[in-house]
Amino acid sequence: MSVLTYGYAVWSPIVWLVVLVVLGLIVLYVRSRGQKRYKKGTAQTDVFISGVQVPPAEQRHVPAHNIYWGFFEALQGFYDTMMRPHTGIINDYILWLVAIVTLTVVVLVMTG
Amino acid sequence: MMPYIPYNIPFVAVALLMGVSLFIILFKRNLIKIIMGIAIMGAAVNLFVVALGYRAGGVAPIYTSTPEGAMVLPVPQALILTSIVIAVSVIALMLTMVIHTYRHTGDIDAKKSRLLKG
Amino acid sequence: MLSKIVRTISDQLILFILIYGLYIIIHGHVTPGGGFQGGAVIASGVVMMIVAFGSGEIKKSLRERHLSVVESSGALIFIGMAFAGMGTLFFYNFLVGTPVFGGIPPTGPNPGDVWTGGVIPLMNFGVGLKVSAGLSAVILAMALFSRGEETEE
Amino acid sequence: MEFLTVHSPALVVAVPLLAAFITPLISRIGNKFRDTVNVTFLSFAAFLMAVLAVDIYTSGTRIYTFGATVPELAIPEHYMVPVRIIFQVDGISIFMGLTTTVVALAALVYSLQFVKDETGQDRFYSLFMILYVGMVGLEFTGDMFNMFVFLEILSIAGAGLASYRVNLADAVEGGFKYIVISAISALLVLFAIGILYGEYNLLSIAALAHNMQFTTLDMIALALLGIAFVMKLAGVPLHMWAPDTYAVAPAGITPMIYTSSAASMYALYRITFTLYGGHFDTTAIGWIVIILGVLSMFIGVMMAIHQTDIKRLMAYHAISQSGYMLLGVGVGLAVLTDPVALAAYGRDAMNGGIFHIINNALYKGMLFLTAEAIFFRIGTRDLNRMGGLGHNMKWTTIFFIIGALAISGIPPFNGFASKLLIYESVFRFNPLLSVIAMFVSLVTLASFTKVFYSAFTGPEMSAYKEVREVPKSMLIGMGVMAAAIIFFSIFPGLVVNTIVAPATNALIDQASYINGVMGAVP
Repeated sequence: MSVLTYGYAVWSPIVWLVVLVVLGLIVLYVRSRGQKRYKKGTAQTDVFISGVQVPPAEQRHVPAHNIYWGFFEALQGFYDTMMRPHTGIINDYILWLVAIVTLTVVVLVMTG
Repeated sequence: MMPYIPYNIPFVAVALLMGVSLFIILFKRNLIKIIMGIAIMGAAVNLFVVALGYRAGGVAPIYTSTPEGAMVLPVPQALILTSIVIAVSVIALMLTMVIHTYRHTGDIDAKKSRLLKG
Repeated sequence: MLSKIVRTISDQLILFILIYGLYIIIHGHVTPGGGFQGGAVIASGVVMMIVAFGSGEIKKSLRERHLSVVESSGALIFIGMAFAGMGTLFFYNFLVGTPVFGGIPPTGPNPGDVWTGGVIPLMNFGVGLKVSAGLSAVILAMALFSRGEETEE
Repeated sequence: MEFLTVHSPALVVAVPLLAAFITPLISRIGNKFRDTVNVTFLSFAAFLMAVLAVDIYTSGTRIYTFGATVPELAIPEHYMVPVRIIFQVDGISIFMGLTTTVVALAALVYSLQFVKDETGQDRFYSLFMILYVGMVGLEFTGDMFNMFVFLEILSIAGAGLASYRVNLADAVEGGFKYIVISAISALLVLFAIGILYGEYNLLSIAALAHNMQFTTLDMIALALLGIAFVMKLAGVPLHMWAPDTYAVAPAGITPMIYTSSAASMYALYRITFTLYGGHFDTTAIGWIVIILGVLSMFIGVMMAIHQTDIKRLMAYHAISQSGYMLLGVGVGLAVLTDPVALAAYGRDAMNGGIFHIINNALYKGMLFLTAEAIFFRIGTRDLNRMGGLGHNMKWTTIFFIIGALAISGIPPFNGFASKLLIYESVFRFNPLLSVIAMFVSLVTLASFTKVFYSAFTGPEMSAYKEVREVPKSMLIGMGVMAAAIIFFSIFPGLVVNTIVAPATNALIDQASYINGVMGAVP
């Protein structure tokens, strides 16, 4: 019931979950063999940024527009091009519709 | 084929109306004018379907006082009646929204009153 | 509010408009017309009253909540007729052949027999109620909107 | 029971319609009573849908002719063609109907608390029911003109609901854009119906498919119909209305409008497979669908990762996921005339695409609900101003994680199962398409990580100290969808064999659809 069979292979979530649980147990076992010197609430767990004064926890949260900053910086040109058609003006939406309908009519009449 | 020319006049009108409505919808930024464009486009489509049902020399499809002769097709007329009813409600809804837009932004220009983009 | 002449004439004319609208609704199954057209005629009468007297005056006598109730009852009549045919099939014309609206409209030149058509006249009546109340409510709401008032809930 | 089975196709549409009409009357008695009645009616419709589904999966396509003496009497005596209004419900129709019903139930339960303090609640519930009727009608109908009518019904109800919160300026704008594009695409559909009617004097889909000549005019009608439905389902480059509308619609309505886009996708498949299938080389239209799908996937996800408005971000993901469905079914369409390729990978690609419709309706719907739960509590959709909400909204966080993992195609969730089918079968068709699909999945995961990080994790913000978990009925609405997602994740084989494979067969097997109506005609 849970096995999905298709042309070339099978996908079984149950087997996948069993494997996941076994792997998790192995990881937990390895972790339990580690050293036990870690103590909560001491200087061991404090944030350390090369001696700079660390801001309080609330200001450390990175707002959404800074996430993946480098990715957007690298793709600046792509996003500039992408933003140009997304004007938010209803007339432009209809212009796209008319253009695509015309294109499709031409393609289908040529090939059909 | 001279005799057939008059029967094509409705279709010429359909093309003209369609062109006018597309011009309005594509190039006029006033929201009320866009609604007018949609109404004209609806009229064009309605005229197209009704004109398809016309039979040369046909009479109105009313059974109670019909003279002899071919009737025009009643089905397209019934369809278009439904389409007109729908068009009424769509246009009423759009006008209400334009009133609200005007209240909120003080403008009914599609470019100046937009808040959502990108 | 327009001049006294317009108001008086509108007052007289509204009766004829209502009767004409009802005529179109009731004869919907034998002549051109029907629920929507008749309802639109009645709503146009309401438009005339709004133009003549102003929406503030009309609002006192024509409540939107009442219109909403009438609209719903019209829709209920329509779908109720459809449900009533369920003995055979949904939308089955179960009245044909019975003494109530039982006949089939005769063809050929004749004045038109209203007592025919099965459930169709009743459905036309439901649609007429719904359209007249619905369109009146839309127009009234828009008239009040453009004066800057909100409609009551 | 026998009575219900016979009449279920009509009752599924009629019962919610009845609820829509009595809502303004019974709301006098009390809001609580009205809510109960609405939930009862929709539950009854869901029960009828289940009865109908069981009947169809055991005994095949159902035909319901309105106003006839027996349901199967599609063609009256002394006639050669069907003239009455027909509901023709086959595998794909009932599949879409089940999807719609699950989403509608969850959305209605969720909305009970959400609209509690708003004005005009009667209209909300009436329009909600009418929207449901429009979708189910579009999925069940057997003739072209009613397809147009139901399309308009769902557009009007959807637009009215999208701008339900008229006190917000952007809500009105989103609703206006939706109604304008809906009106214009519906007029294109009507124009195409006019062309087909003028040519063949027919409206029934089966009869039209039976007589189709594939002339130039037919090709123009196909282009108009296809692109109009692509506009309604928000395929790139006709997608720009979707973020505007999805972002501003109230909670509960966004999943419904998204599902109505899926209904438009059903209409596109119905047109291309059933109406124009058969003896026509569908490679060109198949490639058009594939190209639209790939564009939707790629541009949708690239725009999504850029957004900072949580609902706009999810709306762009909705566009991107629609691309997967178009891609999967488009591959099936492109190889429809090639039996070898169809058996080798076309069927699997279509299974994947169709399975993705229901998966996506579930997890995308649930993600929209979680986004709106956040909006309900903190009053903003701006991701920049969120943070640390996981501290107080634990259930919402859990539901969000389930949805985000499912949409990103992380095993063992159901999104992975359907995407796996698409990847592997599309790879056989054209490896490049499969690589693009996998890349899109990766970016999806990245952008949901962004949402999860900026909204739920992090220290507790001082502004949101008082934020509480959303009310119970909203949690139930999300919970229904989460339960369905987990069920679909654990039993993908059951789902694909029971409901997806019949849907694929129904699309491919055009002859049996035609015979269902035209069987009596020599």
